[in-house]
Amino acid sequence: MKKMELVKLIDTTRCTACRGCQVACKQWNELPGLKTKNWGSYQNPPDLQWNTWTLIRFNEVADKDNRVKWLFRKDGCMHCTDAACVKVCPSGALYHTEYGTVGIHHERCIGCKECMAACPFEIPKYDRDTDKVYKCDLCYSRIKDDQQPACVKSCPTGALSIGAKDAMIKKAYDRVKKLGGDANVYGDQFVDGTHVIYVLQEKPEMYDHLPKHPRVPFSVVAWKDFLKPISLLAAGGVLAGSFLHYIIHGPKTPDDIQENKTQGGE
Amino acid sequence: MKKGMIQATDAFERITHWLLAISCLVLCITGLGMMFHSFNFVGTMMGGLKSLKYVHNFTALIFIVALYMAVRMWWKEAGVFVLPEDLDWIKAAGGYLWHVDKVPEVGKYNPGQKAFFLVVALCGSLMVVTGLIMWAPLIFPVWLVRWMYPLHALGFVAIFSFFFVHLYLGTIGSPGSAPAMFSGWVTRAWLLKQHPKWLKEMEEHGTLVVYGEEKESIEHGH
Amino acid sequence: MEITRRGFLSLSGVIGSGLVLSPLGIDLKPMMAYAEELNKMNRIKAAKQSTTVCSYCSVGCGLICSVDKLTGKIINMEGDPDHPINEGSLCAKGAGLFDTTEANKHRLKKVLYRAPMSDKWEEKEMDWALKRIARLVKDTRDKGFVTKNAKGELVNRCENIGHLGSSNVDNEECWLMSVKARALGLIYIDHQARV
Amino acid sequence: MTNHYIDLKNSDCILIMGSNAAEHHPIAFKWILRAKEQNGATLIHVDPRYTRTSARCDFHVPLRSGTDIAFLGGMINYIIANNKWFKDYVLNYTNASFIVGQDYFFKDGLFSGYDAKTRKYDKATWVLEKEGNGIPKRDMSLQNPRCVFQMLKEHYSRYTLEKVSSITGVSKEDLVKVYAAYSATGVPDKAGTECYALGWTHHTTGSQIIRTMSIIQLLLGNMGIAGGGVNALRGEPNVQGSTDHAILYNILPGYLKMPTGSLDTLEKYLHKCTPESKDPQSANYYQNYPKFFVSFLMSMFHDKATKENEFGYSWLPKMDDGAAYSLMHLFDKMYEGKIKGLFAVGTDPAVSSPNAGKVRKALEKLDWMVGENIFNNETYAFWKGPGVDPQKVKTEVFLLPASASMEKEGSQSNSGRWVQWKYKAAEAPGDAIPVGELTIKIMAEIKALYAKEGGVCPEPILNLKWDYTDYKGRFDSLKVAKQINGYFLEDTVIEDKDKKTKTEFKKGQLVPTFGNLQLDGSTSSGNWVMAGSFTAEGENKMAKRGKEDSTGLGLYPNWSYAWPVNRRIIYNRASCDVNGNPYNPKRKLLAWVGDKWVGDVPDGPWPPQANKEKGKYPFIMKQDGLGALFGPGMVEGPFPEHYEPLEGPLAQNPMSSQRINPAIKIFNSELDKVANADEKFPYVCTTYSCTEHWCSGAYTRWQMWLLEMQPELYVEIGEVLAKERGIKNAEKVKVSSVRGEVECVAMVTKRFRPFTVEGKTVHQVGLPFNYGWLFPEGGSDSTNLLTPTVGDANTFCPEYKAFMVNVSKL
Repeated sequence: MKKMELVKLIDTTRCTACRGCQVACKQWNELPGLKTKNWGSYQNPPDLQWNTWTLIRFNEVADKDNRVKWLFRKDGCMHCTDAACVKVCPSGALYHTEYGTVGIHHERCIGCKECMAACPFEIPKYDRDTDKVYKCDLCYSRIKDDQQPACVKSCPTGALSIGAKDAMIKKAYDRVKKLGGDANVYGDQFVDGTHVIYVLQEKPEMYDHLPKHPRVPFSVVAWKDFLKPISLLAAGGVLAGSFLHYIIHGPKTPDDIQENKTQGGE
Repeated sequence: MKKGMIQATDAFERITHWLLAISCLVLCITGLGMMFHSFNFVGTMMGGLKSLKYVHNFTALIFIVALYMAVRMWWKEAGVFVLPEDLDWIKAAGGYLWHVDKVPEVGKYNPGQKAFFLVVALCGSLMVVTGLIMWAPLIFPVWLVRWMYPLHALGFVAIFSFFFVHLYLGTIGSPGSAPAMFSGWVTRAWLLKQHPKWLKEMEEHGTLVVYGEEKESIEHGH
Repeated sequence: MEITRRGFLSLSGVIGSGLVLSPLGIDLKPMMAYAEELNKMNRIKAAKQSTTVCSYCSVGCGLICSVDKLTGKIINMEGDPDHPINEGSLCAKGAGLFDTTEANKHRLKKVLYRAPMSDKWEEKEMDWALKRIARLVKDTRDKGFVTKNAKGELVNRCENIGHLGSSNVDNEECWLMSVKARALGLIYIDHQARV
Repeated sequence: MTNHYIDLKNSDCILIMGSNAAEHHPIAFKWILRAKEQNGATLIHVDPRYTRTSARCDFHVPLRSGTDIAFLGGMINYIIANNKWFKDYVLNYTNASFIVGQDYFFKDGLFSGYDAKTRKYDKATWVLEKEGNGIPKRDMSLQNPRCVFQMLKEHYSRYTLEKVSSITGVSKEDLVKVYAAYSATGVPDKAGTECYALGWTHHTTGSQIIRTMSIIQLLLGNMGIAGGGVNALRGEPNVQGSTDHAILYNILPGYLKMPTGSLDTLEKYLHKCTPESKDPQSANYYQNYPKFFVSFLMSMFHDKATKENEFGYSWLPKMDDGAAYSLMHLFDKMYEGKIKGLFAVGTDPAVSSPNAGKVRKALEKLDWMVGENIFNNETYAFWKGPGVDPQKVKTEVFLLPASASMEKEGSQSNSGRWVQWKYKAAEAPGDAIPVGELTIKIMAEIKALYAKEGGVCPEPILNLKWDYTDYKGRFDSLKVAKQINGYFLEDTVIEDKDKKTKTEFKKGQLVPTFGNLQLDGSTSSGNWVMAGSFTAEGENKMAKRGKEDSTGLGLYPNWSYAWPVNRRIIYNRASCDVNGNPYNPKRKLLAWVGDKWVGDVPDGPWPPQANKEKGKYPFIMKQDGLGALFGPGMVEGPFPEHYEPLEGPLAQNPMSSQRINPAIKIFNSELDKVANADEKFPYVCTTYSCTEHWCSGAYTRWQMWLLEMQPELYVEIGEVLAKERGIKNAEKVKVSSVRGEVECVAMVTKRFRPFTVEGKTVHQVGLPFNYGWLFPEGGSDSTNLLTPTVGDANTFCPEYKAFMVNVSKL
């Protein structure tokens, strides 16, 4: 049954980096906190981890007037429509849900880490102990029950919201229009549209770890869309060729044994 | 065993061959199980795709050893083309595809076999390198890792194709060949047909081992 | 319940593989369905819900606790969407309030006692501790009680016992402590209102 | 808070100063941002450091720690000089027109009546003149040079832009930007509000900073209105309640004053504490003080309290006149070896108290300590702390396991005075029981001992009413809540002469409002401000969950209970003009319609003050009924004045020759060292919490989700200073003050920048105070090893926010 496509909007201009979402995600998904150290930043863990599916990134930048700006960005799975991870996943652990989001059947994951290399946003993270890869599934168990994802529910300031795709994209563009300046919408223009979109306060290149032009890697396209069918063709060709050879040309059978004997007797 | 059979391979060669062959086959099958969702059932038979992954990865270790043994053993014999006779053979396609009055005489390995060996050696190495990187992708840069997957697949396509041709020609496509890798003993007739030059060489060097005859010459050969 | 991955994976772990090669043709569907049936959402739906108020800052956000009816343990806490102040939202500390429940392995569960000059805690029974505390309070108070101050004014106070805390207990508890301290005659009374 | 959290959305300009609202009250910030979105409100953050709050405000203005009064004094000057004040409001609702007594003066940083020896003021001259009939003298033209308005104007005319800029390190342009934006709310249809927190209270001048802001709010007509007020965003879940219930040395529950030695009889005490006003238009609600006090004594001693024994007044402990017994005094005495026993309930002073090194030494001198908590902390485990040899510490320590918040039933009061009931979700683990139950059981054991053995002054202990358990012997919070609300102890008839009604109450019924409390011991109330939290029939209003919002202002009158009498915005009658018409018709908090008030629960039923006969002034808790621009309540003067912090970068106060607050207590133990303008400690330091931790971190450091985000102590250093000191980001550094040192991680940031103060460059650094040695390992120790033992002169809130340090590479 095809359900409504959902989009989560992250409005960075409303985010206070309280990190309620980061903890709510762990609380709901029962992910542990791990030992970290202060590495000179509020951002911790320093990157997404198998136990951290959503992370607030902190960026200190100075504008042209040398005024400081502190940018906050909630990082996590973008839930691409043309999702490289789903493309490459050998086991079908990563899949598109009926909401257009990218779900993950952890029990099916074999820990091959292929999705990690494929993802243009470097989202999936591997855990050695369970030999599996983890990432946000946009709280599939919650949205299925008409509940907001844990992060969206926890967000105090309305920086996170979720709803029907068209409505959310419109909301994002309306907001950007109101904000003016460098504000922009990020996410709907590539990989056939992500199911997580941003309203960014600044140009994308001002944010750490945010690709300016994300796309499914060429290697993935080359393999999955090109090499895979070719390989089938090649395999089929070889089989067919061999068969044809057998029936047309026939096997290469040794000549009469007597002849050999003569030779052997030399 | 019939008297007069000729020893084509020794036990070490056969073990190496089969180690390589079986590991390669297992890798192909398990690889397929991961490459195509429609082949995922292969994993189910092994208790889940994860087991399949482990089978694939650890079979690869056997494959690496076998490949190393094979390359070391066969490189001199099968890894070097001898001109011009090999070229002649290739021009005639070894008599496999169209009628050739006189197929150029070949030694222990014909250029087809040499080509197959080279494909196995090179693609095998490619598979080993790409596979190992895929096994531990987190210690390599992402751009590199990303290309390992298509290369691994490409290598698979090549090996798979040659593997099948090899299988065909080693069995029904060329009757009498199979025993060379099972018992190691072949008929003189097969040898004359397939590898006349080698036969001659062995006879000249006195390294020919014939079932039921004295084997004195073997020692000399070494 | 301890917050570990084990808890998280204990259901899917049944299905997970490992190296054990199983016989041909396991049908995974029934087990998947089992895991699905017991997902957190369904456990919460079957749980008893009660409201509480966050125990960090003074905004007073509402939360809903879900309590497993069989074990009596809290299995989930999240914002109360009906609450007019937080409207279901929570900050990092509030969202993590679940980690102050029994799920946190650092919670104190037994009376700990440290004897004079000792270098370690010992576990004690509550009744013993309460009796011992009462004895110490009485002896100290009787020794340090000041009926009249230097000016000769009647002050009826106990100057050698202090009472600190707390702004993190309920009103009813605050009142009891406040009244208890006054009945004992304490004057060194303070709590986090200043700090 | 005079207002409440949701009400922040009704503001047109929000000044966040002394608070980091986005980090410490993230849900409050929800409503702050809503003001911006709904009303186009301007959000201003004035703070020494750029924080997550600054990131979301329209502008951030950094100022040097400890210079808030200078900054705000400049705003008062700006408002008056530029005629931005709200005349109708100032004239009618403040004491601007009152005449200041002839003997009052201010000179070179000192007010009249100062005694340098005791560091105290005699307030005798800080008075307002009265007519012969006892009614205050007024000059409604505000021209009299001795009227409050003119005195105020004169006092703050010294706070020129140049002066303020030089003291605070804020550029003149930035000062004007803030002053102009904020004073634009001095019109009837605009509301400006201020949010503060520990950033203001943690100064030796903390109370006066708040008063300066109150003066601004009165001048702009922002008190008592929706979207206005001076709002303390308090830091603990029930710090409002714990203050209401007076776990403090200086008050009794309901802000009743703690008796002192000189007030040896109940009569003397009540006379001293009950204010009097001759002005018929002043409600002077505290004239009812005696009823509240006697009802409190009745709740303590019940039938043991009689008229004959002054309701047990003599059993209450008395303070010495003029003495204080705060946390700092307690540890000072403990360090002297005079305190033998300590109850430390849900608190961690070994981390959270100023000059923690002294606190830890003091703890070693205890005979015993009783801790009650849900987690262990550095105070309970002080005997095995860094540098302590357990074999030399005699202290007997009991650590009793307590129930967490969701494991017990009871109420909690938020900063907006909403008293919310919460339910018990699960049993506490192991032997843990609620703090209330521990309190009941310990006291019951003590009572039993005194009953059996007798002892010194046993009466208050034996006579204390103490039956707050249920039939299973467990803590019954409802029983306590009802006792706090209060009962009729006899059959009573309440007569309302205005309405000509008579209501009968039976003995044992709950008191439905504090208006019903009696002087003769016929009612009890554990805390008069909470009288009315139940109906007479026993309905618990604190548990109400109604979502009606008839005003549309987010008052939610049917959600929980707000003291007093469910009033959501205090002094709300000031939101209307003297005829009872709302100043801002768009935000109708209250209106006089016909013969009654409609909207929020008004501050009393009386008509608006234009009705000279029955009308009353809006500030009913004030003796004179009006907002106090001239306020003799504070110990250091009726007008706030800028003084430097105890430890600062300047050798002199640019405003006067009084460098520090003349009225603060100076502690003199050998561990109370001070290093002002000392080149060995050249950097201004401030301390604070972080979003991810709470207070001393004694709860949050045990929680891996939170610890993972902020795992260890750090010091924030600006890039300029870091370069000067050769410190790289994430390097380990040592921060030291004259009192102690801590090791931590350097966080080199663009968010800290040097100030130019009195012509010289002053660097400021900052550290969170959420860490201690016990857990996590390697998380470093308490920042309070650095801070001085000194506090606000009125409240003894320690000065955590401004002191001097050095930072060096390890």
